[in-house]
Order: sequence, then structure tokens, then C-alpha cells
Amino acid sequence: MADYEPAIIAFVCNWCTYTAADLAGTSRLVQPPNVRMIRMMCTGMVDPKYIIKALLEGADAVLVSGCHPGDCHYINGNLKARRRMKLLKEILPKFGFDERRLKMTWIGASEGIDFAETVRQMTAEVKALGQNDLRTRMVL
Amino acid sequence: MSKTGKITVKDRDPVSSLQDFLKLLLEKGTVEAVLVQQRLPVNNAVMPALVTDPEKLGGADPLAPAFPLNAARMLSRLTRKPLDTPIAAVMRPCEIRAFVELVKLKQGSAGNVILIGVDCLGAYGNTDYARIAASSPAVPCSNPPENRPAAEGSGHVDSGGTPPGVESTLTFHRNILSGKGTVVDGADISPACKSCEHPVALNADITIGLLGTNIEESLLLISNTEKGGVVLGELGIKEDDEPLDSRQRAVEALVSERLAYRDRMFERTSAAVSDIEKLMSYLGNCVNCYNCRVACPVCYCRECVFTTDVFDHEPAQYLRWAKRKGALKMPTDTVFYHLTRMAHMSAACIGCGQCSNACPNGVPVMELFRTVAHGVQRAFGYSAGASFDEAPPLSVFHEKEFSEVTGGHD
Amino acid sequence: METKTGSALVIGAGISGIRSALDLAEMNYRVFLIDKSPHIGGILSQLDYQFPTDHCGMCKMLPTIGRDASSQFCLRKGLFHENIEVLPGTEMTALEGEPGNFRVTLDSAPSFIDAQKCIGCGRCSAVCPVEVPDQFNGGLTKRKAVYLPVPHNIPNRFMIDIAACTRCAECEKVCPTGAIDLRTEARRAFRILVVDDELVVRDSLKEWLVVEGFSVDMAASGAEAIDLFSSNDYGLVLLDVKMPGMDGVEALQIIREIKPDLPVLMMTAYATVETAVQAMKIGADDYLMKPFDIEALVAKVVQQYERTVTVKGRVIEVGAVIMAAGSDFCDPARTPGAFGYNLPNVVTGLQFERLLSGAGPGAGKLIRPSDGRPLRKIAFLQCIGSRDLKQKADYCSSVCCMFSIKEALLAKAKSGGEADAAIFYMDMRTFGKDFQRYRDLAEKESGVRFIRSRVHTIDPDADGSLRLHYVDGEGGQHEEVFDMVVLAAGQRPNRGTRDLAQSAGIELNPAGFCLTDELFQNRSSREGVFAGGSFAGLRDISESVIQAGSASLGASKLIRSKGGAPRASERTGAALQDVSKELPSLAVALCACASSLRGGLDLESFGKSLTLWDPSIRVFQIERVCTLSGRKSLLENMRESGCNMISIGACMPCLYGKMLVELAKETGLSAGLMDVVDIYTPAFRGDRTDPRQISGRIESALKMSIGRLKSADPGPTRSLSIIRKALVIGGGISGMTAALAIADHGFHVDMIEKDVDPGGLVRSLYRTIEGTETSGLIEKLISDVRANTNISVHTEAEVVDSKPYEGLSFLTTIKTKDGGEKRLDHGVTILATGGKEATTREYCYGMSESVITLHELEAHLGKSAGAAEPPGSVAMIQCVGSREEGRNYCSRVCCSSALKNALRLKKENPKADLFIFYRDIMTYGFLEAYYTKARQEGIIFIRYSPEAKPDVSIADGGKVRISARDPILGRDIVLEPDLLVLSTGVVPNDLNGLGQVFGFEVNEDGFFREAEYKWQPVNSKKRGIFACGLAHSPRSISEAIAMAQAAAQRALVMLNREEIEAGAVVARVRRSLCSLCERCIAACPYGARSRSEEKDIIEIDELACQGCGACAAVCPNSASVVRGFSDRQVMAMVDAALELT
Amino acid sequence: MAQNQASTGLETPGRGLFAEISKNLRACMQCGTCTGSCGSASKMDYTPRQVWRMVQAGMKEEIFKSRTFWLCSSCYYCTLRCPRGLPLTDTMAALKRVATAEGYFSDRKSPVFYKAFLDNVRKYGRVRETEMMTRYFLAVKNPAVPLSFVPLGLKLMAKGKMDVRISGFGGSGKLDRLYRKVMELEAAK
Repeated sequence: MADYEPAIIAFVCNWCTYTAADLAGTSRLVQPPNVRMIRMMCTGMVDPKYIIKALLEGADAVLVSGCHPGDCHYINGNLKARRRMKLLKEILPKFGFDERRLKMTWIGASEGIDFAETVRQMTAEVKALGQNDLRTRMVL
Repeated sequence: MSKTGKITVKDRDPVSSLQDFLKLLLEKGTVEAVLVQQRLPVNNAVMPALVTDPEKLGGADPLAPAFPLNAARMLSRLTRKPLDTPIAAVMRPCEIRAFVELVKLKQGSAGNVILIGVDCLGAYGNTDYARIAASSPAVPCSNPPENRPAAEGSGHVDSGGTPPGVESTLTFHRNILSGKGTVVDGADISPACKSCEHPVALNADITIGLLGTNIEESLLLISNTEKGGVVLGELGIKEDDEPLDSRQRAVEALVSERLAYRDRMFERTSAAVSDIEKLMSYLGNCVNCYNCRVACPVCYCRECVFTTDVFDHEPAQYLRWAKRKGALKMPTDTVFYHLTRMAHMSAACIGCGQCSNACPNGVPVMELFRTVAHGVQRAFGYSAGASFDEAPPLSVFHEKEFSEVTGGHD
Repeated sequence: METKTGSALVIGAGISGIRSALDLAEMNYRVFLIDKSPHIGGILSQLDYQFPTDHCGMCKMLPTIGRDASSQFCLRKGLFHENIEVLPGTEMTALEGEPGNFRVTLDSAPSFIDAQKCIGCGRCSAVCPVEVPDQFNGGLTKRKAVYLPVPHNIPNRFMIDIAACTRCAECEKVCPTGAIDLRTEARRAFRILVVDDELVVRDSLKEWLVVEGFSVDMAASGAEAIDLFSSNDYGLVLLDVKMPGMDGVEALQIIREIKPDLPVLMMTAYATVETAVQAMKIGADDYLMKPFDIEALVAKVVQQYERTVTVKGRVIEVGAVIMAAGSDFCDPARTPGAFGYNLPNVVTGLQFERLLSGAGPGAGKLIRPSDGRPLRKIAFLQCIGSRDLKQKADYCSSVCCMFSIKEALLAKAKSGGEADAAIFYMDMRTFGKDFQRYRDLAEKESGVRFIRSRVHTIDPDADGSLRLHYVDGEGGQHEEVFDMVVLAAGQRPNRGTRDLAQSAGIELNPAGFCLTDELFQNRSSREGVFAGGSFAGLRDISESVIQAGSASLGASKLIRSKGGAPRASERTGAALQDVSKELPSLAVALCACASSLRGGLDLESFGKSLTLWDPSIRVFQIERVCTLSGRKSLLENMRESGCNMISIGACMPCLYGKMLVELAKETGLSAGLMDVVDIYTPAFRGDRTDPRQISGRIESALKMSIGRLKSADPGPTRSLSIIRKALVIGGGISGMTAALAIADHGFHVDMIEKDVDPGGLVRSLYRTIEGTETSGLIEKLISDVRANTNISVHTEAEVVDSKPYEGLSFLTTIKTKDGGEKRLDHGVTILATGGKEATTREYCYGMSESVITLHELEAHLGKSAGAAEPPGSVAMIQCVGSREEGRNYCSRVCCSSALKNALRLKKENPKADLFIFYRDIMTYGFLEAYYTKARQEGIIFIRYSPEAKPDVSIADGGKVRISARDPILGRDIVLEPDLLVLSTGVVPNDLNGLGQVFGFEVNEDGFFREAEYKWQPVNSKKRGIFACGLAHSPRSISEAIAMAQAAAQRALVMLNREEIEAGAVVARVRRSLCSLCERCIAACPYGARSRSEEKDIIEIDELACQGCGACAAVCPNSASVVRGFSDRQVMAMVDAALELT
Repeated sequence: MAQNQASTGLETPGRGLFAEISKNLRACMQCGTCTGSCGSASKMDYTPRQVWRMVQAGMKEEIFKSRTFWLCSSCYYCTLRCPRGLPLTDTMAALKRVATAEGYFSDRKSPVFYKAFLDNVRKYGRVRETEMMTRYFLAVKNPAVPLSFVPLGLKLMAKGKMDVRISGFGGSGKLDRLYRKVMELEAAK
């Protein structure tokens, strides 16, 4: 497998995971330079089509990460997001998108280390899976 | 709950006997109108029609193996505001299931609707049906002419005989009864029907049973709900609790045949789209006309997001994409559209196959969407159209569920 | 009366201080929020997880109304609000003046790192050779002398622990921005005069102090000292007490005459301590004992030195002061006695909390620090330093029981259920709302073991494990080995509380906490100084938040009464230009400091590639955009370019919230048309990272921002009207307190009472446990309410119906006493419907006159004070019908009421025999003293379990007979008391009807369901509706008053506005696309959406909408959109993100 | 409440013989720290916590019939650790004194041993082990007791820890005055 730098699109919630990612950054918990973070107010706001779009545009993986259950700033947006991820995990693998390219995690504000670890692990996994070449290929 | 009665078929013509039954509904004032598949005065075509005059029911042909569109959409239009007076809707099982989904999406209300479900033995695709209906010979009518559709003004129908369309209906059913099958002139009923595991309506107040009975002699009339029972009572139809063993056997046999077909279809389709490359070739003929979603009964959006300004990309953006990819297929977003539509409706897909029926370019849309929908509904333990009470999967959630999504943590 | 902008000082930026500061800021007062530590957050910055969610949720304290005035990110990270000036590292040293017109002196700790220059790169820390225990992790890890005090705070400016610093100046050398100045010169300029007749003392002192960087002169006698003294400028004198010739005291007197303010430390041997103490009376600042403890000596000298460099004397004027300086934990390791508390692997609850933290020593893994082994058996010992007369802690720390249960559950969760957790306790004090159920779940579902035992000692076992020998509640003796023991360390007043109290001129209670009024616990002993949070006594988060609200209410009322007015609110939205019709014209501003700091970042080439990518974009560079001059330059550039959108590439986007608000005012562009991109942090990722990758990352971050801005449609924010009147339902203590609080702020209140007279349940309680008659309180409140022209009292009335309409307004119909109906309009509603004593059929109640309830006894005692013959023997049974399913909560007040009554009976008849059957005595906080007293008075306490309740029968003649088992002796006992009193607990008055009328939720026990137990304890999820008193949960009189004040405070935040501005990030509906499927209505967690049957559209209540986007994500065709997060914006970001180079 | 029998119920302390002792113990909240700390608890018929409870309950007869307080070796652990700061060890001693004064010790070994010990000290100014043990064995009037000490005695003798010779210490009778004074004081109480 040719070594390449995967591109991971991360939809992170403004309150928890964004804070954790920031903490990971400021704590110099070096993470692979592969994440493009899209800050959403809440994971419950992540429309499935954003995730589909990211994969079709060639993201090697998509991460959706928000507050732990019970912790959502907006009460339960994260639980709604989980169902949506469940849906996509049913649909997308049917077309060859490996399930590992589609990740959801709960990462609390103080868990910078978990964020770094999640990204590191995803990067390793996706590297092993190989590049999503849709970025540079024509997609119907 | 369920009680069984009978419609005795006169002159071996179940269609007209059914028409008589429906007329009773209007004549007795049980309902204000009947929504039923009606033979159009032109081209032998059938379409749903809202009938208030009992006489006009002479054109009703709920047994025609035609399925030009899913009538749930029509019923939804009628019931977006709760009705003041009751109507009856004679529909195929898949139409009722679609209606159930639409009710849950607040696109209709079942309040004052008596749902009459007719056992479905399948239907042909629109082009096939037009051909079959047209080629079916008109036969001399055995019924008194006054009972026959007057079809005023059209002059198309020979008042002395069965219109060719109706004849094709009777032939279709006779062929099935005699074991000749459904292939006519090289055309078979649509793959959606062949893979349909719901030939019997769920959630119908009244079921008109074709399976397990000789429809040239009688049709079964089964009330499944209190509402249905009341209606049959009002019509003076005697009910008994006669066992329906033969019906059950017939249903089971048909369902198992269809399930076998369905599962082969799932397998075939899964293999045909197992990676993005294959999916693209599967959808290769799509021209982004969006007919599939217009025909889809559960795609209820007033306007699809893919036709809104959200997808009016900045002109420069096309060039940026093209630069990145070397070539950009126009129109863009084809696969994106289909995958998004799956995300939107697969939990509600009832498998009626209208998408394929509507596709101008022969993309086997139904096969693809049903295959995905099957997985999705199984994953959520949901069955589209099965119950008015079951909440759609994406409208509910629980604190503790699907922990596998987040790697076992909740 | 002269009006001026009202302002307040809040001391302590922990949870309570933040709450109070936000409360007042939301009311548009100007607030100074100071904290002596370098960060905000207090103890909570160390606690990642809180009961009952076992996660955080602190952000839910941020304003929901007018939220754009404050930061919109994790509150543990930081806080800004346009009305709050946050001053970390600051202490109050003087408080002068009158209530309403205080003059406060603030001193700031010296800083060696210029916060303006520090960019948090951490190079200083990397080179620092000093390592000391990191208090942030409870001392379980080490940190450098230059360090980040809280890893997740922003701004994440480094600090220097000057006590630990060796002034090697390595950090100064590596700092890329020159932010560090150890002021070694200043130290060298600080001359110290050492006066001692012994050469060896002089020499060693000089040696030590020179190492510390000071300049030292020496004198061998008093006379010599005076000589030197007159010709030199000294910063400090160290003066020996006993010297031949002129002794120290004499020398001191002379020094004082010459330089009255010069710090002098006396040096003394043990024999002359008395003299040294005397010397302090005539002006010495402190004394040092010989032989010297070098560290202590240096610390004292440094302390003197620091005083000279402390930024002194900022004087501010405020109307009121809120003391929310918090509390501390005792240090069990220093407990006298051999208990094994200082063994390895014995940690405090706080240390364990750090062990659980992802940012803690184990990186979130449940491992033992001593050997890295996974923790599999953990013991929690309760009441360490609480309920301990020997440690003079005759109080319950109130928080530890829940704290330990939570930690036990977290340990279970982190170990995947494999860890065994055992809690050793005396009484499990689950007295708060939902505590009991939490405990039950922990025990029954998660398998936490609860062992009723006070473990006396921890013994070391093999390889660092710990052996406990204990006796269980039934007397069984056990021995068990654990991997770790967690001590629930009791609370103590904060260090420095005494000094602070002195500066503030307030008194402390015997335990050293703030002395408060018995009933109005927000009042300190000084008018105008209010007590918040645990500074006022022992409180958990929820109660601290309530107490904070009560304190801010007090402050606000006082400020107002002295003529302080809220700041005139300025509508930011109004002045903004409407750019929706203009074509997007976008500029990118790049902060040049990123390039100067990270060599290799070529901003020029960024600019080029951006303009290549999109030729319409203008790019310019700004020097240090975060500074005032930077902002000015930015503003000029923006004006020049004529852009209507701006993307700023800088560091730490969170920091820019406040600046963007200001920039919006200056440019007239909505903050939604501005974006700040972190182009700095990406530059850090590791040394091996390819520079091209770095620039790729930064470029794509900028492109994402551009993509997002280009489709931005901020639109004008809407302002909605509010009816500035309140409806208070219930005229008990809570209702009257809330009504008065609101009316005193000048707003009209309609108060509805179902009875003939206000007063409520307190009428059936005659005195408090402290002995105060309650009638005085009730009468005072009633007469105040009646006299207040802003309050209309409707007695014998009840609510029939209520309809919300436009903005924040309700029209409520009430049924009046004459049978008619009346309509009242109001903007807010406070539920204070109260509760009552529960009824029971248990224990033969109703079968004999000798079996009565607690309230019946109260009535008896209240009326018959001394008249009738007191009973000779009385038994009481606690928890009747409570804390078991059906009513599985603690009613909180019964234990203290039982003690109150028992003590009174004992007082009336010292010979009376008193027995109390109990399950856990819930004398939390300072109530514990009454339990001790009751025990001392000889009242006998007999514990029972719900599985084996006392058996009560009535003999002929009505005599009560109780058979029970004494678990201590393990034998059956029979009592035949004259009277049996049942504590049946508290139930709320029926709220279901009102819940339906107003749309708030009621919990399974019939109490009001708050929006969030800890962070929004008095709010309903439904906006404009608040609850307090027994409608919310069982509570004592003073607690009910505090809660009523907190609820009124929350209501006043709304009433104080002429109109309410909706947030910038709110949802809207594109009606032409909407299919009315109502999925958005179901998805909205705030009930902000409804379908208007009339107009046949989906309507949005923009005040209730918090912009979470749940509606947008369920809407299949994006007819529902959240401003700032539209499909086009997000998809443009995805596109840009994958635009990799 | 007069009906309450000590055997079936609890009597409020504060009256009768225990006034002094029970007052000291009232603040006890039965946490069990004392029992957990007590090295002799396993040999006791009632644990210390139970004794305090019994004192509170006025169960005098049962307490004095028990051997618990006689087994207290005055290690002071319970006192050290009691969170209420109660004088527990002193209370054990007080119980011993009351029991002795009221004659509850006749058939008990420990009190007999104490008496033998004290008499011996009074006589010689220090302990003469052999004579003390002889008197103790005589006093217990149980031949099994001396036999049970044979192994220990032999061991001690082998190591020279017990002197079987009878020798004078020069301190004989000097403590008698002290004893008499104490008895006077005790009597005066």
C-alpha cells in the first residue's frame, strides 16, 4: 500500500469535541496533519448529505464527534446524530465505503488526548485501507 | 378482530361485482366518495379517481394489473387536512403502506378514510401495460349494458361489450387461476411486484381477498378493524368466522415465492453495486431528471433539495472541480443525489417500484433502493408501512442504543 | 436619586462566581470578576465529570437570552461577556465606603510573562529545568516552574511559579516573543539588610539570599545597621532580636521612625519568641525562627519582595460585592494520628478525579500511579475530616457522598465494569433531588458496594496494595485488600478566607466559613456584601448555583436601591448594514505574527495562491491583529478594500469572540460575516512535518473559511417584545420572596394564592432548628407584599389557562374568589406552588391518637409551649414512605425537624426518653452539629433498614408498641412510647395541571423538572418559566428563600430588557420549500417550533431557539436552515477542505 | 416508659449507676471505628461498639457479666481514632473499676489476675512473677489454669526471663502508703 497522507473531515461540535481538539492542539499532542475540522454547533446538526458529500469528494474518512450522551449542550443532539450515523453505516458500506471510513465518537471538552488518539487511529486505519481516489477522479 | 364475509361474483366477472360493492358504499351513504383505480376513457389506461356518483363506478377497475402511479400520493393530497366526511380508498397493499408512512410524516390523515386493500397479484410496468391492455380483445358483454360504464362523450367504449382494458384484467386473473402465470406477450409483472412480500394489505380496514378463493365465484371481504366491521355491518354484509386456511396457504405460497425472488434480487443488486465503480456504472444512464423521486410516494418534499438553490453552484466552482478531477461529468451530483435520497427515504421505502416505473432510461432504481432499504429497516427494527404507531426510525432516539456506532461507548 | 451605571465586584471565579457575574452581566450591570488564581473555573476546572450525567455540562450556564453578548464555547475553556471584566490573579485588599458606593482596592499578582506577548508555544516549559508537583493534578504529576496552570484554558498563557523558579533564565532566552521577564534586575535591585551579631548567621543568610538573586548587606549590631540604613535604600531588613548593645527591638523602633513602611522581619531563637511577637506589635512584619528552615525563610523573603512588585492599588467603584471565594478540602495526609492516609496509593477524591481525567496523570486510563497496574479494587472512605469532632469539623461536607458514588461509577465505566468499587460510609447522605435514585442505580445496576462502616486505618499490604480491616453495620469483622483507597476529604474554608474576610470587613462562623444570616443566607454580616456558593457554607454545584443567584439578586437589589442602573442596552443588530443584496466581496487578513514566529510560513505566497484560487479575494497582512493597533490597521484595510466579509487568519479563534463583536460595531458588518481561522496551531504539528503540508493545511483552513463566508446570510437579528410583568403562582415563603424580589426591581407582579391568606406551609412550622420563630418571617413577608404597590395579590384564586403570544408574553386566565375570571398578561412565570406533608397509612397511623405525623407534633409543640404536660417517652420513625419506590427521594428536612423536635421535647422534659428510628441521618452541612447535640443529650438513635422496618401495633387502650431490631446489639427490642411521631416527608402540591397549561415538565415524583439539575436549577426547558421552593424539591426555609431569589433573578434577566434580541445563530424556515412534515417540531429540544394552523406554516420562537440545528438535519430538503450553517456553507467547507495541494 | 425491661428494651441512660460513664459516651454515633481498631475485639463477647450501646441503653447487668472490658489492654487505639474524641479507653477502665467496686469479678480470671498482680506489687514494690502466679493460681481455684501456663513458664525460664529464686528487692512495703492513699481517695468519691 502506497504511503499517503489521508484527508479526514471531522464534523465536531462547538462545545465538547472542538474544545478537545483545541486542547489537543495547544497541549502539543501531536496528531497526524490530516484532519480538516468543520465546527458545527452540535453533531445533531450534521446532515447526512454532508458526510456523503465528503466521501464522494474524496475524503478518506469522516469523523463526527460530539459530547457524551447526557452532556449535549442542546440536550440530545448527539443522540440524534448517532441514529443518523447508524443509518449511513447501513447504506454507505454497501457501495464499498469501508465502515472504518465513517466514525463517530464522544469526546468531552477535557479529552484532548482522546481526540488526538482517535485521529491517530483513524489515520492508521485509513492508511491501511488505501486512498479514496474519488478526489481526483470523475464521479458521476 | 378480523371477520370474513363474501362478495358473490356474478357472471364470473369479479370486476363488476366489486363495482357493485363499491356502489353500495356510496348509495348507503357510508362514504362521500371513493378513491379507486378507474379506467380512463382514453387509451385503456387506468388512473386513480375520486368518485362520488355511484354510476361512475362502472369504470372502476381495482383489479387491473396496472400501476401507473402510487395512489398514496393522491390520498395524501385529499387528506392533508382531516376530512369532514368519510371517504373510501381502494388501494394496493403497497399504496396503503406508503400512505401509512405519509400519515406519519403529517402528509395525510387516516381519520375519515376507510382503507380498502385489495390483494395484489402484481402489475405490469406502464409501457408493458399500455401494450397489453390495447391488444386485449374486446369481448361481448354478458352484463346488462346499463351497468357498464357509460363513458359519456368518449364514444371509445363499445357499449355492447367489455372494454379491452377490462378484458385484460379478467384475462390476467384467469391466467393466474389457471396456473398460466403472469407473462403476457413476453412481458411480466414488474420486478417490484415479483419481489413484493406483501401481497396482502396491512392496515386496511377492509381487505378484498383474491388469494385462496376462486374469484370467478366469490371474493373474500375481510374486516380487519372496528371501523371496517362497522362499514360491512352498515352494508348488510354477513360476516362469519369461517376459517381461512386455504387463503392462508395461498398467501404463504405466494409470499415464499416472492421472498425467494426478492432475496435473489438483493444478492444480484448488491453484487452489482458493491463498490463505487460499480455503483457509478449501475447509475450510468441517469440524467438527473429526478423522475424517480417525483414518482416515489414517500419522497414527500415539495421540492427536492437537489433542485433548489443549494445545488446552484458558483460557476467558478465547476471549473475548480474539473481542475481537480481532470474531468467533471455534467450534470454533477448524480451519485450524490441517489445516495442522499437513500439516506432520506430508505427507512420509509415500501418497495412499490414506481421509481423504476418512472425512469425514462431504464435504470433499475427499485432494485437498488429496495436492497438498501431492506438493510436499513432491518437495522432499525422497522418495517415501513407496517403500523401507524411505530415511530419512523429517524424521529426517535434513546440514551442507550446502537453503541456499536461509537465504538461500544454510550 | 442620582442614577449611574450599576456595577458589582464578584470575588472568586469558580462556578458560583461565574454564575453571579453572568447573572449581573445579563442584567446589564458592569461586573468585575476577580480570582486570585491565574484562571477561572475554580475547583471545576479540575473536575471533568459531574453527577448526575457523569459528564460536564457547565456550558449550559451560559446565557440563553442575549447569548451573543457572551462567549459561545466551552465554559471550562474561558469566558467573556461584554459586561464582565475578568481579572485573574487579582485579590481584593481593601473595601471601603458604603453599600451602593464601595471603593475597592485590587492587587494583582506580579506576572513575569507578558500575557499580551505570550502565544502559548511552550518552548519555555520545554527548557525549564525545575520540576515540582502539579497541583492541578492533585500533585500526582510534575510540572515545570514555567507552566500552563490549566491545560484547557484560553488564553493559554504560561505562568511562572516564582517560588519554584531558580531564575536560570533559560526560558527568557528561548521565548520567541520576548514575553518573559524574570526581572532578575529588579531582584538584584532589591537590597536586603541582614542584622545579626553572629557571623555564621549573617554569612549563611547572605549565601542563601544571593542565590535567590537578591543583593545583601550585613550588619553585626543594631548600631551598625542604623548607620548602613541611613545611607542605603533597602527593600527589607532581617533583624535579630537578641544582640549585644542595641537589641533588635530598639533597632526596630529607630528604623520605624526613619522608614515607617519598610518591611522588617525579626529573627529569633525559640527562647525569645515572645519578644519577636512583641516586636510585631510595634511594627515588625513577621518573624523567622532559628534554626532557619531555608525554604520557609526564602518564601517569606520572596513574599516581601513580591509585595513590592505586586501591581498595587487599582481602585474600582462598585455598588455591591459578592463573595464567592469558594472552599477547599482538608489534606488527610496531614491529619494527626496514624491512619495510613499518607501511604502510596491512598488518594483524595480530587486526586482520583484527576486520575480519571483524560488530561490527568493516567491520560484517562484507570491505572495505579505507583506501578501503572490497572485499578481493579477501589475503596472509597467517607467522612475523612468531616463529622469529626477531633478535627473540630462538627459538620458534614455535604458533597462527598455523591462525589464518591460518581467516582465509583466512573471507575466502573472506565474499567468496563471490571473494577470493584466499595464505598465505606456512616450515613449515605443522598438528600438532594434524585440523589437516592442515583445511589440505588449505582448499587443495583452497576454493582457499587455500599458498606456501612467507618474504616479506622489503612494498612500497607504487599506491592503497594492496601489492607482495610473493618466492622460492618451489623458488627461483622472483615479484612479486605484494595488496589487503591480514595478518601472523601472534608471541606474546609479556603486558605486566605480569614484575610479576605478581614479585607471585606465580614465575620466568619466558628467553622471559618462566611457567617450568614440564618434565613437569608446571601447576607453576610456587612450590608452590601453578599455570600455566594460554598463560601457561604457547604454546598454542591446545584446549591452553589442557586446560592449564587440569590447573592446576585441581593446585589442587584441593593445596587438598584442606591441609584445604580443597568447599562443602557445597545442593540447591535440595529446598526448593522444589510449586505444581503450586495455581491459578496471578501477579504482575508493574515496576522503577520504567525509568520514571524514560525519561520518558513510565507504569507505572501498564501496570499498569491488564494487570489489565484479566487481572483475576487483581497488579501492583506496585519501586524498582531489581536492588539489594539492591529485592530485599527485591520479596520483601515477593511474600509479601504470595501469588503463586506472578512476572514482573519490568526491564532486561537475563541479569543476573538469579543473582538468580532466590537469590530461589528465599528464596521457595521454582522459578526456572522466575519470568521477567524487558526493558522497558527497547524504550524505546530511535530517537527517532522513537511513545511508544504503545513502551508497546505493553513491554506485549506483559509479556503474553508472563505467558502463558509461566501454563502453566509447572517440576516438581521430579530428583537422580540416582552411584557415586563411577572406572574407568581403560590404565596408561601418562596412565592412571596420571589414576588418581592421582582417588585423591588420596579416590575409589576401578580401573585396568586389558593388559600385565604398567603403564608403557605411554613405556617405549620413554628420555629427553625436554630430556634427562630417563623411567624416573624411570615408576617414580615406578608406585610411587605401587601405594602408593595407593584404586587397584586389574588387570594383564593387559581390558574385556569394560559396562552403565549408574540415575543415573551403570556395571557393567563385565573379564577378569582368571587367565581369570576380575570386575565393577566405577563412575560415570566414563577412557580412557587409549594408542597405539603405526605400522608401515610403505615405504622398504624390513624389507629391511635398516640401515632401522629411530624407536622402534628410541630403543631402540638408550637401551640402548647410549656402548657400541657410533655410526654415522658417519644419515638420517631424517619423515612416513612420515603426513599423507597413510590416516593424514592429524601425529603431533606425531616431529619433536622425530628432533631429539632426531639431536642425541644428533651428541653421541656429532661427526663423524657427519646428514640429515633432512622435509615441515614441526613444532617448535611452545619446541621450535623444538631445531630451531635442530640446524641449528647442522650437521644437514642436506632437504625433500621427498609427490609426490616420497625413493627408497630396498638394495644388495647391505644398504647403504641414498637418491636424492632437494634442492629448494633443484634437483638430485638420493644418500646412502648407515649407518642410515636412519623416523619412522612414532603410531597409537592399537584403540578400536573399547571404543567399542561404552561408547558413545563413534571418529574415522576410530581416535582417540577428543571432544565438541567446542576446548571439551570430553577429554569424550565420552556422559556420564561421558573420554579422555586417545594414545587421544585424539598428544602428548608432558608434554602427555599435562596431558591426563590435565584428564580426571581433569572426572571429579572428577562424583565430587565425592553425587548429581547434573538441570537444570531437561529433557525429559520424557507416556507416555499417546507412540506409541513413537522419532523423539525419533533426534533426541536426547546419546543421552539410549532405549526400555525391558521397560516399553515411552521413558526419559530426565536427566543426559545438556541440554534442547535436539530431541525435542519432532519429536514430532508433543507427548508429548515440554521444561520451560519446552511447547506451551501457547510458543503463549501467540505469542498475547500478537500482542495488539497 | 417504666415498663421497659432492660432485657427487652432500651433505657435512656443518664440515670442510675452509669450516669458518669454514659455521659461521656453519649456523643457516640456507633460508627464502629473502635471495634475495628480493637486488637482484642475478636476475643470479646461484646464488641466495644456494643458495649457503648449497652451503656447508653443502661444494660448494666449484661455489661458486667461480659468480659469485654476486662480484655481491654489499654492500647488507646480506639481513643486515638474515635472521630467523636470520646474517652473510650478510660471508659473501659471505669467499667473495670465499677465492676470491681460492685463485686462483679468473683468468678472471673482477669480481675483475679489483676488483684494478684496489684497485691504482689504492693507487697514488694515490683512484681515477683513466681509468687504472683502462685497466688493467682490459688485464687482462681481451677487446676486447669496453672497447667495451661506450664509451656509458657518453661519457655520463659529457659530464656532466663523468669527468676524462680526468691530474693529481696529492697522495695518491699514502700508502695503500701501509696496504695492506702489511693484507697482513701477512692472511698472519698
